[in-house]
Amino acid sequence: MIDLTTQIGLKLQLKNPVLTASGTFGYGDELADLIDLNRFGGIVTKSLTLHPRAGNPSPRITETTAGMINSIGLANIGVDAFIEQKSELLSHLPGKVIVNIAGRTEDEYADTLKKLESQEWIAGYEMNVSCPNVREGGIEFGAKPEILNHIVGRIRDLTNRFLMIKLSPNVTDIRVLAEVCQKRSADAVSMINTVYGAAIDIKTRKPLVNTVIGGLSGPAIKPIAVANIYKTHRAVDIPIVGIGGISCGADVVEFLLAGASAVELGTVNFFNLNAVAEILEFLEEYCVAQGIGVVTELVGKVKV
Amino acid sequence: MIDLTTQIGLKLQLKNPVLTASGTFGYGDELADLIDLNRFGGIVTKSLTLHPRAGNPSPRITETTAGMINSIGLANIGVDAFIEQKSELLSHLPGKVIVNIAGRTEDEYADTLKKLESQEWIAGYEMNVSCPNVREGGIEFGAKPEILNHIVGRIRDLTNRFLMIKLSPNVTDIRVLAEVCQKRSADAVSMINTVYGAAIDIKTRKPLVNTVIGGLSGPAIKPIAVANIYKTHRAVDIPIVGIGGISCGADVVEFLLAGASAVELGTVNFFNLNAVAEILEFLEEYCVAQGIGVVTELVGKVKV
Amino acid sequence: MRHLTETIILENNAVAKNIFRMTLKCPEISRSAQPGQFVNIYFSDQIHIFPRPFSIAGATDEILNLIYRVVGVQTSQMAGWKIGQTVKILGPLGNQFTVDASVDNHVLIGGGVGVAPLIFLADKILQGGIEPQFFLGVKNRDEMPDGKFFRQLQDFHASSDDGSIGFHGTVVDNFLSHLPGIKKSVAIYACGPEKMNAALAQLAGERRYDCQISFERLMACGLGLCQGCTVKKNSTDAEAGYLLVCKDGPVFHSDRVMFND
Amino acid sequence: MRHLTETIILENNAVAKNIFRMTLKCPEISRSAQPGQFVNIYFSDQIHIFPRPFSIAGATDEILNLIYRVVGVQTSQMAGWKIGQTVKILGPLGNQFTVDASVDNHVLIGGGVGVAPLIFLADKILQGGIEPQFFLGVKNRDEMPDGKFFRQLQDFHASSDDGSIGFHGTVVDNFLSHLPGIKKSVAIYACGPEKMNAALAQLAGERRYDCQISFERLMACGLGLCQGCTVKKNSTDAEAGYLLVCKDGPVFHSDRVMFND
Ligand SMILES: Cc1cc2nc3c(=O)[nH]c(=O)nc-3n(C[C@H](O)[C@H](O)[C@H](O)COP(=O)(O)OP(=O)(O)OC[C@H]3O[C@@H](n4cnc5c(N)ncnc54)[C@H](O)[C@@H]3O)c2cc1C
Ligand SMILES: Cc1cc2nc3c(=O)[nH]c(=O)nc-3n(C[C@H](O)[C@H](O)[C@H](O)COP(=O)(O)OP(=O)(O)OC[C@H]3O[C@@H](n4cnc5c(N)ncnc54)[C@H](O)[C@@H]3O)c2cc1C
Ligand SMILES: Cc1cc2nc3c(=O)[nH]c(=O)nc-3n(C[C@H](O)[C@H](O)[C@H](O)COP(=O)(O)O)c2cc1C
Ligand SMILES: Cc1cc2nc3c(=O)[nH]c(=O)nc-3n(C[C@H](O)[C@H](O)[C@H](O)COP(=O)(O)O)c2cc1C
Ligand code: FES
Ligand code: FES
Repeated sequence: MIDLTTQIGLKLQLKNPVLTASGTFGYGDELADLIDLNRFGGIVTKSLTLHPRAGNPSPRITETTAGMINSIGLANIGVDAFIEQKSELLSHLPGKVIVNIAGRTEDEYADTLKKLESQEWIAGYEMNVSCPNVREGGIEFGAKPEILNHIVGRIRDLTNRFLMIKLSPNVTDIRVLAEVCQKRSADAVSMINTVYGAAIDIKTRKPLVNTVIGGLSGPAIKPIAVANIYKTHRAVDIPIVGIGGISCGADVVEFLLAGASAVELGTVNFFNLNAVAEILEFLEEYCVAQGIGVVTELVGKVKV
Repeated sequence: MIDLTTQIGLKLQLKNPVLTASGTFGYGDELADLIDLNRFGGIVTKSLTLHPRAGNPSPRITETTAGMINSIGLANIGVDAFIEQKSELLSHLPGKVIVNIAGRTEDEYADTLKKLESQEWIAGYEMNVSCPNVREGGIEFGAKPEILNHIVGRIRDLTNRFLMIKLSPNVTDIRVLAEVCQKRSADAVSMINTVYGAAIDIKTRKPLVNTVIGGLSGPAIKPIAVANIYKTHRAVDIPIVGIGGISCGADVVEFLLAGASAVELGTVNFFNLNAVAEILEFLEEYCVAQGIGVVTELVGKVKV
Repeated sequence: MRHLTETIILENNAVAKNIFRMTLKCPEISRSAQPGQFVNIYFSDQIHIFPRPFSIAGATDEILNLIYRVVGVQTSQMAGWKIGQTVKILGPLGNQFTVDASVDNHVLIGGGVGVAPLIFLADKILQGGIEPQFFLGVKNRDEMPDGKFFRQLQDFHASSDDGSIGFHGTVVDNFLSHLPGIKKSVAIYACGPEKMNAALAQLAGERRYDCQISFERLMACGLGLCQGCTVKKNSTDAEAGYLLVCKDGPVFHSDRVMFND
Repeated sequence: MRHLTETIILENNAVAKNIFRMTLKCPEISRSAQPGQFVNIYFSDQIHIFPRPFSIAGATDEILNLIYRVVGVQTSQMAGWKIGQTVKILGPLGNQFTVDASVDNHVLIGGGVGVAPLIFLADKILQGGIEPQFFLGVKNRDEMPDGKFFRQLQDFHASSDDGSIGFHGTVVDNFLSHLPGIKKSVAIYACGPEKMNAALAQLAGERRYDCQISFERLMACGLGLCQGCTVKKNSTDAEAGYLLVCKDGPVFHSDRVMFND
């Protein structure tokens, strides 16, 4: 038996390094009848905001070569409804639940977090400062070091729980932003959020997502994720949770070798509901074949 | 008959909007026996530097999902050998020849350009300030507005020919850099160069390109190119030459609608030598079907 | 109860020009399937990553029928699938048509391949001892599915845009032309192109018919995970919000949603 | 003259475990092909975009032979291709082995599927009235191609890593064991795994044999466009530069290049 236990910083221990990615798994309750949620090391919820958000008009998604573009616009039920409706199921999962928060203003992030602090079952937070398809908030908090510095500091002061900042690849140097998170005592960074992408229907000449530019995800962006993780792993000491284009166990190993301590599964949830089971099986086999007893031994072990 | 003539700024007229992308078509002479070079509106050469460059060690390329990563490191024969060996063939092409230049220092760009100025058959230059896989030079000139401002100004003063600056998508806001090019009287910008990407062999744990991080190209990055072109087209008045992931005629139309005045074919040259012929045929058919007589009517005509 | 299973193809034949019927052996899904619900078909294809949704066109004990039109990459692939091959499918997904037995006239209105869920619904209504009225509009004769699908229907009315089969005109016009003969209460069940749906919704609004429409949207997941398949709620409130076609639908009462949002 | 053409498969059979021979009708390429040259096979696949290079294992008038091992996605696909199917190929590409008739002993040394170009070369040498010496090493008996390929060779020596067929040991050891019997001048023509190539290069260096080795590199274009398929020039100069396997090679004299760069 391979030990898949994964420690992310001091505050978060997972039974395995595979989490769900925000916005691709609902609030974690959507598939309870179809797949065994307990397989996941943890569930990351859809981004929550202080008030419910309707999100963007149609069309919100389009398929691209080996990927998709989305422009959901952070549609969500709001933090109150989340606590009211989802606590029951989520608090009983053996895996950890990470709540992803977003907001239009710093205050909104703070107020959302304060409400969540009342819920003991929440293992930690992922702060989305990198959503590419909302007018206000979204990536504007995550692209400028000064702004990021301020908001992370403020949120850090409000909670002792695990706090992870989700970064965007749509910047000149993601390391600078990861360093800010480290300096402000974030427990981890997660990366990457979606990449700016657009597609146009040549028959109608209309953009295929309502905001023209949306977020590209799926297998197509995997090399971009690996590059960002590798770079950041050499620049900061806090752990990295890797996201972007993972579709199988080999991809997860690649992310760990590049420097991720754990991973999140996003778009793959749409096209392969068995992904988590297949990935865990592959991890076991790979570790056995490579003579490794503890999966964390792989982290950052690319040979350069 | 559809009119495919394309004017890029004041100084460059092409018989059609399809060029080759630098580094994916040799110096233009490699395929003279296999495909009719005259089909292209123009040929953009491999990046030339003042002195020959050996380039990076193996491995230099790897295949990724719907794309590839390269880390060639600007291997090239140098500007003198280029003039000596390639003038004969290239000066006789009916399509225009754009020479792509690169360098480690501003002086190197300038000196390379000065040598090329002696060659009357050269229609213009593409300045590569966005190569992701060289230590010095490369993207460092293209990521910071101040630095770009200086080098474009300097090169602009050295030539009256068509001058186009090739920009990187690996920046927080490509528009800022395009605006600099416009201010410095560049005739056009071309985008995108490759996207930072990495891949690791999970068996050997070695990176699949020598520099670990290389440049991602091919169909996978097409939505990233379209997003950058769309954004930039709304921000500047100088024309944009679109590059990134084009594999067929429909892709070219998508680029034109997003705001590109012409396009360059890159990675597709590796897997479909008939691409240019197929694209020109598609453009004709599309224009006929849409009742358009002049291809330039499509530029920027996405309906938002 | 939803199931993700590997099913076996029992039949896969053209039933009209570019329209195929696929019969699958899949008891897990067929036994609980209801008219209006759909299934996801999964492909082993990393280029086109979304599963494709198809309405259930019939479910009898172990067997599930789909009727699909070849429109793009995956449906072209499907048309080439052979008997005995396995297919990965998930279902039944989404909500269903609800039939109020106290209504006098049950009118099923289909446009093109929108006929699929209505064939299943007609079966169910017939089983309940009620004779539905069925209007089907197609572009032309070539696109009219094999008559055997409608054999049990007493009250079947075809139309075509070019008049090559049945009534010459849209399916809505055909329905309108029959309206004078239709007495008492009417419930409409429809599935077809957006334009047809919008026209029916307006008609139903004016005449206060109960009208249920099955929607289509591009879907990434079909499961309520991605929030991609929205239809706008009908409301004067600009911030009204959206419903998900895959989860809240695909069947909506026409007065609850907006058309051409 | 290089040609890009659609060819037709005449045969495509297993000749050993996981090793297949494909016979293509393609006069444009076969008529000018020389031993050492290769062809690109193109796939209609947007996921794995590179064409795949294969040595020409034989060319007679209209017919081209390839011998390939199934190692990954595209070769697995190829193994399933049927007679009569068309294949898009480009060739002949690259340089060739050069045979100096004044040399006394022509020694062909192949490792595994590296046998492919050497079979073609052996044909040519035989045609020139010279009897080559042929050493072929495989992992085990299962991977030894059908004996018919070597029937015309008088001087054929098999070896296997596990001793299940022929000499027990590497192909280089097998060659070494024959060296005492080999008199006068020697020219080596080799194709196999990097390790074998490196060992031969060293041997050839020590004994001053002329040694030509066919290289493999991952290729994006096969045409000298991408500069991806480099092998380092053998030089004390650190900045020595690279050669392209697809254009300057695939055949290099062993003293001109570095191994394990
Ligand atoms: C709930 C639901 C039930 C459906 N039931 C049926 C059915 O019973 N029979 C049937 O033939 N079709 C049905 N469809 C539509 C079917 O899903 C699409 O035709 C199919 O996904 C197209 O796949 P493709 O790869 O062949 O086409 P693509 O190559 O992906 O696209 C071809 C064209 O079809 C459009 N398209 C693609 N996917 C969808 C989609 N999900 N909804 C609407 N348009 C789409 C594209 O925009 C494009 O214009 C249903 C759709 C939904 C949402
Ligand atoms: C000039 C030349 C001639 C060749 N001749 C033959 C031949 O006659 N018979 C034969 O069986 N093979 C030959 N090869 C190797 C052949 O090209 C690869 O085995 C093939 O491309 C693998 O494709 P795949 O999609 O099945 O494997 P993939 O799924 O792409 O990869 C499987 C494994 O093969 C390796 N590989 C992939 N492509 C190459 C490559 N171009 N060179 C080396 N390793 C590669 C990968 O790194 C990976 O480890 C030749 C290669 C070159 C460069
Ligand atoms: C439909 C969709 C919705 C998403 N919503 C969110 C979100 O609400 N919050 C967030 O932080 N990331 C969101 N993301 C980004 C993903 O969590 C993930 O970072 C990204 O998709 C890259 O991973 P992938 O390629 O595995 O999907 C969303 C992605 C998709 C595809
Ligand atoms: C192998 C390779 C070599 C390249 N070399 C250069 C180069 O020398 N100079 C340059 O400006 N761009 C270079 N590029 C970038 C391409 O010109 C192009 O911008 C990029 O590949 C995106 O387009 P594509 O997806 O169509 O390939 C290179 C790309 C590849 C794949
Ligand atoms: S298709 Fe994903 S929520 Fe409906
Ligand atoms: S494979 Fe492209 S240069 Fe050799």
